[in-house]
Amino acid sequence: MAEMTIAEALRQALREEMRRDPRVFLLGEDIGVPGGFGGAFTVTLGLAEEFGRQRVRDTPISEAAIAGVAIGAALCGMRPVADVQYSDFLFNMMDQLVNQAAKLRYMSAGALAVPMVMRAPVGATARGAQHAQSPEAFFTHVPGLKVVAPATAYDAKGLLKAAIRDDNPVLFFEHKLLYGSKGARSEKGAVSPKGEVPDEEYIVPIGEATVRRAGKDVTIVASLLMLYRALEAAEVLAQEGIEAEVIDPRTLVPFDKERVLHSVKKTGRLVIVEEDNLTNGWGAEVAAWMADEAFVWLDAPIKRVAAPDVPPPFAPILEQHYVPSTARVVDTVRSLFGAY
Amino acid sequence: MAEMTIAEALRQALREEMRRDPRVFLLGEDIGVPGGFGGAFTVTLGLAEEFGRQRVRDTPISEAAIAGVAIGAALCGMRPVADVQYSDFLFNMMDQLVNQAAKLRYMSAGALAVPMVMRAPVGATARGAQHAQSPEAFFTHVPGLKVVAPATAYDAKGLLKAAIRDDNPVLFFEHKLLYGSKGARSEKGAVSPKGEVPDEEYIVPIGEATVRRAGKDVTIVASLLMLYRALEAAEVLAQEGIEAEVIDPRTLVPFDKERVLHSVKKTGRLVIVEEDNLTNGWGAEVAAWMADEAFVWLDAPIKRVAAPDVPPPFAPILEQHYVPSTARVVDTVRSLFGAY
Amino acid sequence: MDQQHTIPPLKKEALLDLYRRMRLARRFEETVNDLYLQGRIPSTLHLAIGQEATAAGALQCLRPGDTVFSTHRPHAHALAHGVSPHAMMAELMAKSTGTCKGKGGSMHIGDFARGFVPAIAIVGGNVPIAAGAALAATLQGSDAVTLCFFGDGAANEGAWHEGVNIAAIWRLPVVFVCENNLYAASTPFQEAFSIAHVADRAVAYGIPGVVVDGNDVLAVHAATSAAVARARSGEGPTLLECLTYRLCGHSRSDPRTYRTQQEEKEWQERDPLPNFVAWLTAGGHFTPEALQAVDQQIEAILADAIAFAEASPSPEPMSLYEDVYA
Amino acid sequence: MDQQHTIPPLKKEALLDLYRRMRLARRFEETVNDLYLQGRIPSTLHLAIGQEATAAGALQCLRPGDTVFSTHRPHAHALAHGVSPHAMMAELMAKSTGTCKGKGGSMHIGDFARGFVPAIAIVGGNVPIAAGAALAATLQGSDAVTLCFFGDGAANEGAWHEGVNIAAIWRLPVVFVCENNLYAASTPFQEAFSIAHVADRAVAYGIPGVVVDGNDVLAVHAATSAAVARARSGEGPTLLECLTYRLCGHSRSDPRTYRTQQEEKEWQERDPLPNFVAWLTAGGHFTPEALQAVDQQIEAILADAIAFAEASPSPEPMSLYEDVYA
Ligand SMILES: Cc1ncc(C[n+]2csc(CCOP(=O)(O)OP(=O)(O)O)c2C)c(N)n1
Ligand SMILES: Cc1ncc(C[n+]2csc(CCOP(=O)(O)OP(=O)(O)O)c2C)c(N)n1
Ligand SMILES: [Mg+2]
Ligand SMILES: [Mg+2]
Repeated sequence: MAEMTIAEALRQALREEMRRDPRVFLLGEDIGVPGGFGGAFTVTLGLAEEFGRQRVRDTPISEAAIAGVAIGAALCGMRPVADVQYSDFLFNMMDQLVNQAAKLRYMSAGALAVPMVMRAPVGATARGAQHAQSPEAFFTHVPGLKVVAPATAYDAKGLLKAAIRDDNPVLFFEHKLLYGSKGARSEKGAVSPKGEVPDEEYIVPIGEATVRRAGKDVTIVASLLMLYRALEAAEVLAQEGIEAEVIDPRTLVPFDKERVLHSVKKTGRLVIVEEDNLTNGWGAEVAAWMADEAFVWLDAPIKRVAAPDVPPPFAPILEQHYVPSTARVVDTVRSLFGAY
Repeated sequence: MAEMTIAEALRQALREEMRRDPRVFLLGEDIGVPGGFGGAFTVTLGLAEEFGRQRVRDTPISEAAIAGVAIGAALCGMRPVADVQYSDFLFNMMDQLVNQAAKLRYMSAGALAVPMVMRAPVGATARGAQHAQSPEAFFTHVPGLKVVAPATAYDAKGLLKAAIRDDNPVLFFEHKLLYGSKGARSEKGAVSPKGEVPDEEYIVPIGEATVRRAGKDVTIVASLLMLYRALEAAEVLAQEGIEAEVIDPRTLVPFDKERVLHSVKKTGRLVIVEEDNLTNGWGAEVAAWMADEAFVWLDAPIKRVAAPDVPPPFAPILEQHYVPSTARVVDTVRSLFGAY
Repeated sequence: MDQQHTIPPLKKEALLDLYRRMRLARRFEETVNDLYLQGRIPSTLHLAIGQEATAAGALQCLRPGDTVFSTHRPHAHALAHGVSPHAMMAELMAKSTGTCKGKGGSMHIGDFARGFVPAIAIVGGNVPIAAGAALAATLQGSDAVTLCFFGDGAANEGAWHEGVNIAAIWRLPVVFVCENNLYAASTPFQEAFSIAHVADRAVAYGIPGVVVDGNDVLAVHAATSAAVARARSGEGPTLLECLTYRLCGHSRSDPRTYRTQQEEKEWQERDPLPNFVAWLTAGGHFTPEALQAVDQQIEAILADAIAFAEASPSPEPMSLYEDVYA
Repeated sequence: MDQQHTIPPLKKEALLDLYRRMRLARRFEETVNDLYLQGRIPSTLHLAIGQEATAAGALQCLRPGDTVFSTHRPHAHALAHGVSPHAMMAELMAKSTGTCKGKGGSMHIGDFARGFVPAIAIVGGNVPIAAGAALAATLQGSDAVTLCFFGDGAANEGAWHEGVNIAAIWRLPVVFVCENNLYAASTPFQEAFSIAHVADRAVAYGIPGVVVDGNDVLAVHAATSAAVARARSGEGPTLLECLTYRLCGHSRSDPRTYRTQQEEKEWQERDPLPNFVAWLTAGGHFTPEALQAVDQQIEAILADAIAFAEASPSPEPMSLYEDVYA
């Protein structure tokens, strides 16, 4: 067991998989330049030194090519792990992800496989509208993609290894404020949870949610940074006698509906917390499922806590109102226990 | 009053707006070439002849440039109406739409305005996975964009005029099977509703739903092609004594929640029908809202009828199972009246 | 423009093989066009009638293990590469025995086991993917080459630019073959480019750019051979532009009123098939009878392919749910 | 490369103005860097220290009504174009009096009323938008010109390619100014390009490509003047590459360990500011005192800007909800 940050855990996963499987290689902007950053958030630091720049490939600023090259290499037997500096730039490779990576297997009736991983950092960190989005929901709507979003070092490592071994294209979302990146790349307001990571090899299977805190009164579903807000909220609520069950989905596609359903059958109340804009976030889908499948067990309206429907602002004071706070989660849960 | 197809109504809207306002111009692939198609679905046929090729501009196959040029021209006082041949190619201009068009006003605190329209045909017509998507839901998640989806000739004309006059970027979705395109461009299985269009000028305001059929037992929300499936379903259901209220949202952003809420308060049952993949479609958001705001009025689970979570297939026999059918709508509604 | 390497003259069997590939493509497309007009094929078709010399000339240069990327107009490429006409016919007819079990259709024909990637119909979208396939070969220490077709119109897509550049800087073993048929749908080349040739863009990436008569199958073969040899020996990509013309419409019943009958007539005279037949027979390489024997084989294949396709079952409705995830 | 038009030598006031623009940019950025290190400015900063000659030289060629597009590294451009240092300082400090009322931040600085479009930080994303702005001028019958800055790295984005091509085929009045500072973040130019110059790509679009010493403000001015004149007279776009170097890190506390101290030292000697000062004084155009007077004005402006920004209120939380839709 060693305690480490998420950035370290991700780096370890990459290192172990690259040692294990010669098909695994990395590509992206500024990931392997000697003397460089190791990617925007230090995750790939040191890997070019160990594996060489053939397997840790710096690309031009060409997101469509990053995705396209990953797809092509994956088709032909490699296991690329690509890196997009900020998840906002996924939109520059959207055709490759939505029309190609997700659909080639289907169009070819299974003849093609696209075992690639696209790593993408999400979250608002006072950089304005083009460097702050959490675009998971754009991809949960795309059959053929898997979508992963780990919130702890343990999960980050275990899920990244699972993603690399998966035979499908996986969008792997990481949160800027959870990395624990150090030195020049550290971020103000970072949570940077450190976590225990076993020394022996392990995998966290894609598609399994986990209960981060057990409770009987209300179910809160939250991923990435929002998980920590939800857990804080649960502490506050506990003091008021409300026992929240906090579920971290860890994977958004495939989504572990059963786990949430199981919890809601017990609690009768559901609150979903996500960092991105409310309308048509992935939380909408969770709410829609439960409004169908858990209908008879629901004792209260399903609530969502999310960013309002505005682009991410730059000013920290505005950003604090934009990103859902612990207080908003608390208030929303409370509202389910009064008259409504 | 004249009876016309949606393609004709759209053409008339463009013609009238171009006559009225010299700032309006069109751009896109194959929209004005002499002897050409008038766009993939004949909508712009004849307009280059009237307005010249400066105002009906054929572009290279460069979707990012189509969107970018529209944005830049809009910033500088023009009113571009851009055309993407199939809505699947919106993913090739996704950065321009999501990171630029939608956010420039906000980033600049209102200094910039992007009054542009992006017209995009949706719907599955036996062309396989890259020419069949209905990607409205990708855009309902983007604050700063408006999203319009007319299902009749009257609405197509009135909403396109409203969109052109709107000071915001508008995604304007049209359905391939509703155009009523003729001759070489006609489509098998087309519904091609003709409709009465007034001779005098009118506008259909963005953001107003309309009730296409009144009923007291269940509310069905459906747009574009699915509206016709819903109306057919309502006929069948009426014979069984179930009176469905069918609402055509017409605009997906801003969404006329009040109209749906009003109906659900009366019927206590809600079914949403959309052509795209189920997970995280725009129907998820409608369901999520109602699971929150209409909770106390709901007598049954909220149901959605949508394509399954698979890419669009080519074979017509598979496509028929992919695109929601009238029978699926009927069955789903029925299921709300048994025991559940 | 790069000087073309000299290549050994083609053997007789190779010449006949070129003819066979071209003729098969031509007759297959004429046949499916008829079937389409009779309503026996659904959807739409993008035919490559007139462009067969490029397909055949380029693809004869490859060897097993190489990889081919195609476009929305893939029939001639696929047939020239040896994809089964039976499975193609079945795919066009939306049958479960099709190359994509009816899930792909005309625009996604392929046979990956033969190295022909089921075609990608997003214009330009195949280019960075082809670069990735070429990278895989390099990383695997193989000397396999990737060949990627695209049209003139594709060269204005952003993905095209990104893909060609990354192939160039990494010296990847890929040959980019532009079929410049003077139009992108209805849009004439000169409206979309302010340069004379797509191959002029090679300068932007520091790679060789070559222009050949795409209707001269031997010229295409020679230029592609050189580019393939270059790629295989690790010298990197080539941008090869084949000047050709589609003698048919862009898709289904395109009336082609955006171009003049005069222009069509001029190109009709440059139809690669009769011209190659004339060359083959005039040069005394082959007797007319030898070619007719090929023609007859092809007619038999096509008749058989139709029969096979028509007798094949439609996909099971439940197959809709298969092949989404591994 | 195109021959540069001869332009009349600059008047004395214009020379002083160039100096003022460069000096203001330099001192503004040195100042905000200090403030950043003191924690008085949040987020990150992309400084253009060392690149001021390109900003000043290019932008002095414009006139009112023209439009400028900038990048994630916009401070020097904005200041050289006359955007208020007060409003910029306030924006960096996230105040409601900022150029974007605190909503944009460093990467989106601008003043559209002055023709400086609030900057776009998606690399290459501004290029097609600039083409659109130029198209608007054409359609409006104005002779306004659009100038669009971007870095070397941006020239590998698909949007860049599409935007330059459409400007070329439509002969739009736009000047594309590449600030080639030899790096895209940590990535050296020669790793991302297999050509010597970004301007070599002009050939791909049939437009003039020009390379100048971007640290020589007069050379930049001359080349931009020619390109602007060309655009204004309807002859279409130019791709102008200015060779320069950022003497600072890519963003915030970048240790710059991906480049050698030797290289930095060489470029330090080519720092455009002291070199221009030397030229201005050695040529006898100006006394050192005349320049010092400018420097003093600038220090006063900056002190005032800081005071203004610090005294300004933060945005009202409710302003979060404003400016989404018109
Ligand atoms: C990204 C994208 N944009 C537009 C289209 C629609 N489209 C299909 S074929 C075609 C013309 C392609 O021209 P070219 O590349 O020259 O190939 P050709 O059809 O001439 O073989 C267009 C515009 C598409 N499939 N993909
Ligand atoms: C589409 C996109 N990809 C990546 C980035 C992240 N990024 C910001 S600046 C930068 C380097 C840009 O290099 P260059 O264009 O040469 O400009 P410079 O920073 O040297 O001024 C990168 C990769 C971005 N902002 N946008
Ligand atoms: Mg073409
Ligand atoms: Mg640079």
